Amino acid sequence: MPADAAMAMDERVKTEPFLARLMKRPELGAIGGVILVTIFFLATADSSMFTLSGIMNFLTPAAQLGILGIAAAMLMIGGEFDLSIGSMVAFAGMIFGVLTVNLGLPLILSIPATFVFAALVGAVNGLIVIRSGLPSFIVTLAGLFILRGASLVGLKLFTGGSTQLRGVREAVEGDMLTPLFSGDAFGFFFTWLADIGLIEKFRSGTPKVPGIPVEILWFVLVALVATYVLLRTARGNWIFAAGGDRNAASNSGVPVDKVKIALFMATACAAALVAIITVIDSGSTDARRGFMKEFEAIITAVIGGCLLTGGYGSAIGAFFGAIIFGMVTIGLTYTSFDQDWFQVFLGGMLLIAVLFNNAIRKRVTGER
Amino acid sequence: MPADAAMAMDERVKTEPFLARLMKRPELGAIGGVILVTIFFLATADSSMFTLSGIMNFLTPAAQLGILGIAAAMLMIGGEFDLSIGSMVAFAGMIFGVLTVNLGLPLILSIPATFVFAALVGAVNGLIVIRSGLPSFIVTLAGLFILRGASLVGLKLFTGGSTQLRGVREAVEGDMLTPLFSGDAFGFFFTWLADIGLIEKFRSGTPKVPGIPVEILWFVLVALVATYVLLRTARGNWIFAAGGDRNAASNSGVPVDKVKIALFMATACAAALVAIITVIDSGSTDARRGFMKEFEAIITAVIGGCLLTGGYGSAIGAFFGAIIFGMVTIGLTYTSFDQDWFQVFLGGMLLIAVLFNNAIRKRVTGER
Amino acid sequence: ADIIVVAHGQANDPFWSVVKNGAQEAAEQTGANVDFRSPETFDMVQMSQMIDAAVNQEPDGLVVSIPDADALSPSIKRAVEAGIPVISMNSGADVAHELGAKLHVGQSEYDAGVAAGQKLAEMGGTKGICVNQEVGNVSLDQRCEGFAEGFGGPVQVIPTMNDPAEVQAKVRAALDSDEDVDTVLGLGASLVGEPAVAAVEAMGLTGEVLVASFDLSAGFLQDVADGKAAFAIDQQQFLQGYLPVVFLAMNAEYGLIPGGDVPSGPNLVTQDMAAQVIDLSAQGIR
Amino acid sequence: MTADTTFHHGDPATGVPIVEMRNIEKHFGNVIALAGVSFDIRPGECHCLLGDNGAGKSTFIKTMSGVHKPTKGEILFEGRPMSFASPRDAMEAGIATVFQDLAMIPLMSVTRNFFMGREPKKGKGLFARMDLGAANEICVEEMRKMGINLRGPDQAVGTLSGGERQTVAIARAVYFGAKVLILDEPTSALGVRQTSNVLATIDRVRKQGVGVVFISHNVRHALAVGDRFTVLNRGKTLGTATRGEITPEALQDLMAGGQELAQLEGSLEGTI
Amino acid sequence: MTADTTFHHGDPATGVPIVEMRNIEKHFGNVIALAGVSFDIRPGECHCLLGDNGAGKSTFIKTMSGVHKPTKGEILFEGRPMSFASPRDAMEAGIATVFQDLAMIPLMSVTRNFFMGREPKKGKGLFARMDLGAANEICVEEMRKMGINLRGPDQAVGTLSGGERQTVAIARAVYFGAKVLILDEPTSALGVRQTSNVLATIDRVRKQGVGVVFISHNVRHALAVGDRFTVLNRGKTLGTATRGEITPEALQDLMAGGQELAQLEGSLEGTI
Ligand SMILES: Nc1ncnc2c1ncn2[C@@H]1O[C@H](COP(=O)(O)OP(=O)(O)OP(=O)(O)O)[C@@H](O)[C@H]1O
Ligand SMILES: Nc1ncnc2c1ncn2[C@@H]1O[C@H](COP(=O)(O)OP(=O)(O)OP(=O)(O)O)[C@@H](O)[C@H]1O
Ligand SMILES: [Mg+2]
Ligand SMILES: [Mg+2]
Repeated sequence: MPADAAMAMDERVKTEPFLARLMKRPELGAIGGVILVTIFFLATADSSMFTLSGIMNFLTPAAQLGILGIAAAMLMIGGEFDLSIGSMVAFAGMIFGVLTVNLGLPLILSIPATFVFAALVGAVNGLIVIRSGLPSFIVTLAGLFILRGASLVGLKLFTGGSTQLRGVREAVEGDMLTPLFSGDAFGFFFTWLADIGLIEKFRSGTPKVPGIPVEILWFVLVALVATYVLLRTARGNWIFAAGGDRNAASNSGVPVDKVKIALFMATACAAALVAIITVIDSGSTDARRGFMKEFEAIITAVIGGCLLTGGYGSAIGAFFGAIIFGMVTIGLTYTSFDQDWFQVFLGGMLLIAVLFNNAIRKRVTGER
Repeated sequence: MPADAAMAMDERVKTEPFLARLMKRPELGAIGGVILVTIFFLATADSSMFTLSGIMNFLTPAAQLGILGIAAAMLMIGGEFDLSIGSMVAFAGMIFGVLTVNLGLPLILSIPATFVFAALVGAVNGLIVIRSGLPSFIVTLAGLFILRGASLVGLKLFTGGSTQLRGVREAVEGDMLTPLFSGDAFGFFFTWLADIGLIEKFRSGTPKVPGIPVEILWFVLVALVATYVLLRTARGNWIFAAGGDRNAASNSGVPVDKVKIALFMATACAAALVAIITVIDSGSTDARRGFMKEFEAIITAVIGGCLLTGGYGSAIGAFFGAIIFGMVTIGLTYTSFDQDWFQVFLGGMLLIAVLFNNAIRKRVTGER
Repeated sequence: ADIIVVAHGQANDPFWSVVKNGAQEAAEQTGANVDFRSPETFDMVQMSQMIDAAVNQEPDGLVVSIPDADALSPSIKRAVEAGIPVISMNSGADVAHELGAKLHVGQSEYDAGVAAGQKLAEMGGTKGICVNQEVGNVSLDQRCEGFAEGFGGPVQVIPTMNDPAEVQAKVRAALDSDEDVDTVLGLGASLVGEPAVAAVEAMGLTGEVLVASFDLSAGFLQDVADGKAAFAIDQQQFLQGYLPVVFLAMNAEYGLIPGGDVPSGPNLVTQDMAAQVIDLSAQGIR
Repeated sequence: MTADTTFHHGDPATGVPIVEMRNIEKHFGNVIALAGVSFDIRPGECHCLLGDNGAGKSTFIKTMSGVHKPTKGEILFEGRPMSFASPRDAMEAGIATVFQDLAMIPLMSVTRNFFMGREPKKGKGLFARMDLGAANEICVEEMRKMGINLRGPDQAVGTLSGGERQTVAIARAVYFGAKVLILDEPTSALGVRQTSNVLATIDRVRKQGVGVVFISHNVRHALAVGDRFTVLNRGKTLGTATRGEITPEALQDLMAGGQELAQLEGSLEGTI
Repeated sequence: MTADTTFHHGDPATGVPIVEMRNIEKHFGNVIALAGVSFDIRPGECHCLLGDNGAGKSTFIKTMSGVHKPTKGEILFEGRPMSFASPRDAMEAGIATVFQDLAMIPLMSVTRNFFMGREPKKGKGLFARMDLGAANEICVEEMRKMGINLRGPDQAVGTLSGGERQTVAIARAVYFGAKVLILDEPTSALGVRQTSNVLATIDRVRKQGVGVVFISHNVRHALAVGDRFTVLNRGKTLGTATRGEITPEALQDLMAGGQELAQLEGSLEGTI
């Protein structure tokens, strides 16, 4: 590109090492965190943590959290919060459970219906935020309580008094779509790998890892799509603009309101996706599902380099943020530290991980 | 003032009704919310809610939350968050409990020591935030986990295995300072009121309300001091400036770093105050004290009109925010609604209260 | 022997810290290496992942609580498939054997609720409230359901958040607004039981309103001993931590294992016994 | 002071006004920013909007470009009554604006700011994506035309100098400009070279039949390119003058709000 | 173009420089904003800092006022080496600055912005509080001196017009100014009347012995008040000229970065 050639000759620009250029991307700090945490656990944890099955094991919660975290990151880049996603997981799980178990709908109907419900709730959140001009924090906080309460009331209503709805696994058994949302993918491949002795087996002879849990595939897919949208499409540009400066964006012709409402809908749908995956996986749903997940999602996004004030961040960063969070929470169970110290460690590791990647970034890019 | 006189003659200014001028203050919206919630409960709740004892009853939790909320509001105006205050309540409670029970110190020593501990932790939070340039959200989140975990470990250590440390009430009995932090104030006055029949008595003859719970007095005191500092002192100006635009404030000569560190210390001390009051009141402390209080405090501040982005808000707003929150959480119990709906109701009332005061403010001040 | 315990309650929950103390005491006595783990909130999805993580380490024995059989069964089955002996404790008596657990140590939350309800009705209670500090936590919800069943009279569930001042205010509010309420059942002694007693006391209703609570705390036991509270429902959860570890250690060393379930409760601690257990409770054993 | 510049000024434009604003009022709460201002802009003319600080110029052009809704008054676009719901509507109708605060996002790159809201696309349907390569090239090229050599199109706007930033906003508006180009103090932060480029650009687009609304505090700049001059004062219009009808001195007096320039007049006249 | 204005220019100031900057370099990551600039300011003189957009003027004065730490180079304050840790330090040493981005908080009132960091107090010890009454009065009065009639001192700065906002920043710096007053394009958004007020103010404080650093793109403004002229270009200094040594035309050429003004020269000369 001629433009680049001209730049290269500018005497006001020092040549910049490749590494420094890389570290300027918000997500790369998070990779540093992943490396640090990995080194820590390699040194302290049971060796089974980094076997294939161990890795799948900590990636599974990371994946569920990550799907929410990436959605939260996009919304945060767009300048808003959604505190209702945790409750949305419970609510969408309840809707999905009732549709499949009580109404006996097949997945091909119940899944789209769940997404529609979720998207509607997201749109309502967005509309209230836009119309009232209130901060999304307070509006979706109301959503947090309302949806959580509604899940409780709904579950009690549909189960005749229990806060737990069971029997989803039986209801979806044999459904064409089930393998898309539950279980492990590429099972045949892993069986074959186990047969030729490349991966470990249990004493009983089944491979220790029966396949890649589908949520991990969803997680990767969501991260890729989100990154593509953010960095390569016009909508992505609008998201950054809407979060960076609402007025400036709107004055430059960005349809800020539409962008924000779409983001709220996407976030709610991400929660619904996690709800569907976990409900099919566990075969049940209860009123506490997704509890506190809204905060974990925000944490994930922030570890991944998003600014709480909006306009800056990345989906890939949230991807790695979720892996850090998943590794730390599950990883401690592989170590011999006393569970009482769990929270001290979790906090300490989070702090060290973010301080570390922050320090690295500053050093490499030469910022003050 | 001559300046005002000149203003009044400017033809570019419409005369502004007194009400409109009032409603421009961020806290006055929150008063609207209080009125709305009061009207709602007057219509739906048992009449005992608004007897003197009923009012004291919902003001007590509101007061404890409010002390935290006002501190959180000041910090938020200064542009930062502290997610560790909930855990700080548990941690400070543990420190205080150990000092009074295990070491047997009198309150005159143990209370200042607890505050010093808390302020130190606050200063560390602040220093890390300032030095690293990381968002306070993520730094104090680590604090949330670390302090919560440390409280558990500490309690188990000092009690020999239990998560509850008791015996505080016995330890502080008779201490000169106890009445400042526990029990009811102006007891003689209320007894006299009861004797002349102005307030209700129990069948046993003691007045139904033995006095004003001291936490309510602390609550009012904290609100007054915070409001004075924010609106009438130079430090208050600095707080608004630091939160409004860090760079601009620093370029104008505001010592932004010092202001922020002082705010973190003040917030931690507010948590310690709540810890001391509740520990003496209940006579014990446990590892779950203050759970989720950081979020309730932030909610309180936001209901009270603080902006999450900093630089705007008021302490009086948080004061009323805490009262709204306290009334709504306790109030439902006085109504005949099904308690399963509690969270739906809580969320709905919060939303309606903020929408309402927002609408009023816009209408009165003529904003678009 | 390496034994891993995965429970659904948190390490800082007074009830579960006693379970953990039991497991640790057993570890010391048998020389086994015990790891006690639990998710940060009542989270069945995360709990199943923690069981998976435990299975990956192929311990010599696994102890789990089963508040949601549907959610946890694949993980537990995977453990059994992997040849790890599993003992369930606290909750899940009904499904333990079906899932392949060797045995169950504990008490059904529901049954304990029924027992408490019957006792309170017997003591003259007619209209009750069940104060639940964690609505949606299935094992706590079951306590209230059992209470309603055993009590017979009308029962209202009062949901609260995790704060003693709020619990106290809510109990007061409930008693204030409905004078017929004469029974309060709390689902946790320190978080609900103690503030409930304080509320009743502040209203001058001590003796007129029955207060009982699940689990023990030194403060609440003192109230029981002083006659301000009716009784505490004790599951002897120390045993739920202690026994499975001992059993699994024996199993690992000698291949020994008891032939049947061990009911650890319910055990109602009333005024006459309360004083004796206060000290044990303060040490985290009861 | 020389008022006659060497720009060619055509005959006064006589066509139908592209935008006509009638008796616009705008109140913010109890503040009256505009108290009835009328104004129109015809194709091919440069209409200067002048006035003291706080006279209401920015508020006025913001109502023209869809940012504010007028409290009272009428807007005609090509003869038809029109009410823009958002700046995007105004843009689509063909009004490009450089706002005084520039409307840029400091954290985003120069290119992304340049094309914000009107990204060049490649690919179709689901695969339509931003053509970043082309965007970068256009952006660097347009900036060069204005006299700024960017270090790189991916530099964040927040790290640009004041003048560089202003140039991005102008280049953007000119690049996308359609029927009306509104410039709110576009040269305030610009250097000598960049200013002359901007004035030349105004001249060029006017010749192409675009109507230009030009706000400035610099009498020389206004006289260099303006065909008509409307002066605002304290939210009201003091009237419109056509080029040649008014002396620079009279214009400067009007711009200062009619108040005498006090004792300074003598010492500074001709230097502002 | 008339270069000789009627301001009185004293003899070239000869005292010890208040601030002397030697070979200042400043890098931002891989961007070299300043590549060795030397500069000094003496009591009672107005030293103009000129240069093209992006030349590094703002970066330079920011290192002078404690916002940036220089990557290399030395700062002497009244002859002693000095390193300001923060703008507050520089302020306390007696350097008052009007930044190009004004350093104001949009959500705060005019008065609170005016006194930000240096609030007037009344009462003592624990009861020391802001004297809001006095503050409001001073603020309105200082603004009036600059030619702005505020509607009210409690209006939020974010709702002021561009020029009103700039005037607040200037009035503030002048009010608190001590030994050195740095003005980064102070008149860019100002009206005719306000500009002449600011230039007169510069003249007034200079006569009081204050050293003034004045950045401008307007040759006329610079020549009207400047005693010495330093021109920056692409992060380097092109040299310093004393008043009278240099013709306005040469200065204008230097300011444009030495590049020829192309074909525009002819058409615009004298109008910028
Ligand atoms: N949102 C608002 N709220 C209240 N007052 C406002 C608002 N916006 C503008 N004003 C007031 O309206 C008046 C006109 O402002 P405007 O920005 O239009 O002036 P201007 O003519 O562009 O001045 P300048 O030349 O300084 O840019 C100002 O006095 C300003 O204080
Ligand atoms: N924080 C920063 N990071 C990277 N580059 C920067 C930063 N600050 C300034 N620059 C670059 O340094 C150069 C000099 O900027 P500066 O603001 O000092 O210019 P200036 O002379 O004040 O120009 P103007 O007259 O337009 O205000 C510019 O090219 C700018 O892009
Ligand atoms: Mg303007
Ligand atoms: Mg500059």
